[in-house]
Amino acid sequence: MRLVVQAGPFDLGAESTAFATGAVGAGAVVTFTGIVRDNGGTLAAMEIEHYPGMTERAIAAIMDEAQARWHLIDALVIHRHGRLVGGEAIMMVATAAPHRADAFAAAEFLMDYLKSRAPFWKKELGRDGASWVAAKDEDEAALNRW
Amino acid sequence: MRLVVQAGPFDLGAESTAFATGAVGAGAVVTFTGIVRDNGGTLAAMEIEHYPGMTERAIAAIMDEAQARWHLIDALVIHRHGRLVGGEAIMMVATAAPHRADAFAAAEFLMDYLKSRAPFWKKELGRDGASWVAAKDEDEAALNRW
Amino acid sequence: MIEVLYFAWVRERIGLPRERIETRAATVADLIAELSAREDRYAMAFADLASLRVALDQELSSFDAPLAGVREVAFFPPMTGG
Amino acid sequence: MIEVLYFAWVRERIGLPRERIETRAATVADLIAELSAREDRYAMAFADLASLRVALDQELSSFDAPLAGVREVAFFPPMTGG
Repeated sequence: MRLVVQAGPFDLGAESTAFATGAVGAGAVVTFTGIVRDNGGTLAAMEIEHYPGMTERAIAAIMDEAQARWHLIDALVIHRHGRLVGGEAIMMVATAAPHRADAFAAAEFLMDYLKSRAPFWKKELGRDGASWVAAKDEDEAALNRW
Repeated sequence: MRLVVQAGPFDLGAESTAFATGAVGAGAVVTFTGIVRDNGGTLAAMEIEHYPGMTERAIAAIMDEAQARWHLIDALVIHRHGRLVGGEAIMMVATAAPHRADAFAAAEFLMDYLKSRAPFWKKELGRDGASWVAAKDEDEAALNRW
Repeated sequence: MIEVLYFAWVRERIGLPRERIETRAATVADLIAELSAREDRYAMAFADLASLRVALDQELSSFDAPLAGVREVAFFPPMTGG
Repeated sequence: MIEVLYFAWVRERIGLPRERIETRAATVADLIAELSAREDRYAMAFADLASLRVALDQELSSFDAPLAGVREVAFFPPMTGG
């Protein structure tokens, strides 16, 4: 398992290759990448605040839970903070498992929990000013399926 | 949409990067990569037979169906045929969507249908001889959830 | 004349990947009966229809489908891609 | 002495990211009441508890949780990562 919280960009392709290559015995690798949407040009940038220390603890706990629930060979979470512009990758998750059902379920589980249980807060800096992104009821509801 | 059926290897990382970069407006990119498991060293190689012509038609139909069901910005399927050894990537699927639920659902749908509806047949070449991989009931059952 | 293709263990049992067949079979089932009567290797390949699939002109089909207008018939086991 | 952290719009309303507070509050709710009574900016930040979350020593917790032994309290809105 590997967990990275950083301000700088990451290389989705290089991370995917390294992850898949390292997951010896895996039959299935799933990756998820979250990207800043520019909302049709109205978004100038996004500022991601986080809680150093708790962020790493919360993500590690979510990853431990995923490993307890599914047969995984490896898992990876990379999450950025700070200022990002439209089109930039915010974060990625990767899971490797002998079988695809475990890899998919674990990746979706990690995403659902990262959305609502890892201490990050997004602020959209638009042309008309800045506003904090509100948590969606559907994101909280998504946790109920696990 | 892009669909590739080829004997040679592909570069998971380069394909992932190109796909994500090209999916303008996407907020979520999901990739799945299927890898030849070596079953603890007992598998010498895998031979994948396919039905040229029908393969492309069947995959294109599955991709069209995915685009009709979910809000996707782009989709990619790469599937190899011929001889592969343990650890090699057999195939990959990528989906890009504004939202993560669509990207995940479409990727799982594509995988479930590729497993049972695209004309590929796997033969395992082990130390003790060769045998065709039998279709699993659970793979056929997986189609019922869509 | 119809082009008949065989894949995976069906191909191995029959011993060839494809052949052109002169037939008046009305349906896929009729064609299977005709081939099975011809030689043991066909009878063995077609012995268990539950483990066989058929495609007509590259579309999955059923054993009772008519062959009128069909140019290419393919027999194979359930697919194992992905 | 307890370390109190604020994030996102809670931080913006209160006007600082963290402070050390001398308190005898028994629970999180008591601490919120104490701070809210202190100045309007706290009262405004803590006005709607349903839109607030609290972590004690970096673990999500609840407003009725005791503060005994806690060194770090953090207040923030629902998380929006991923």
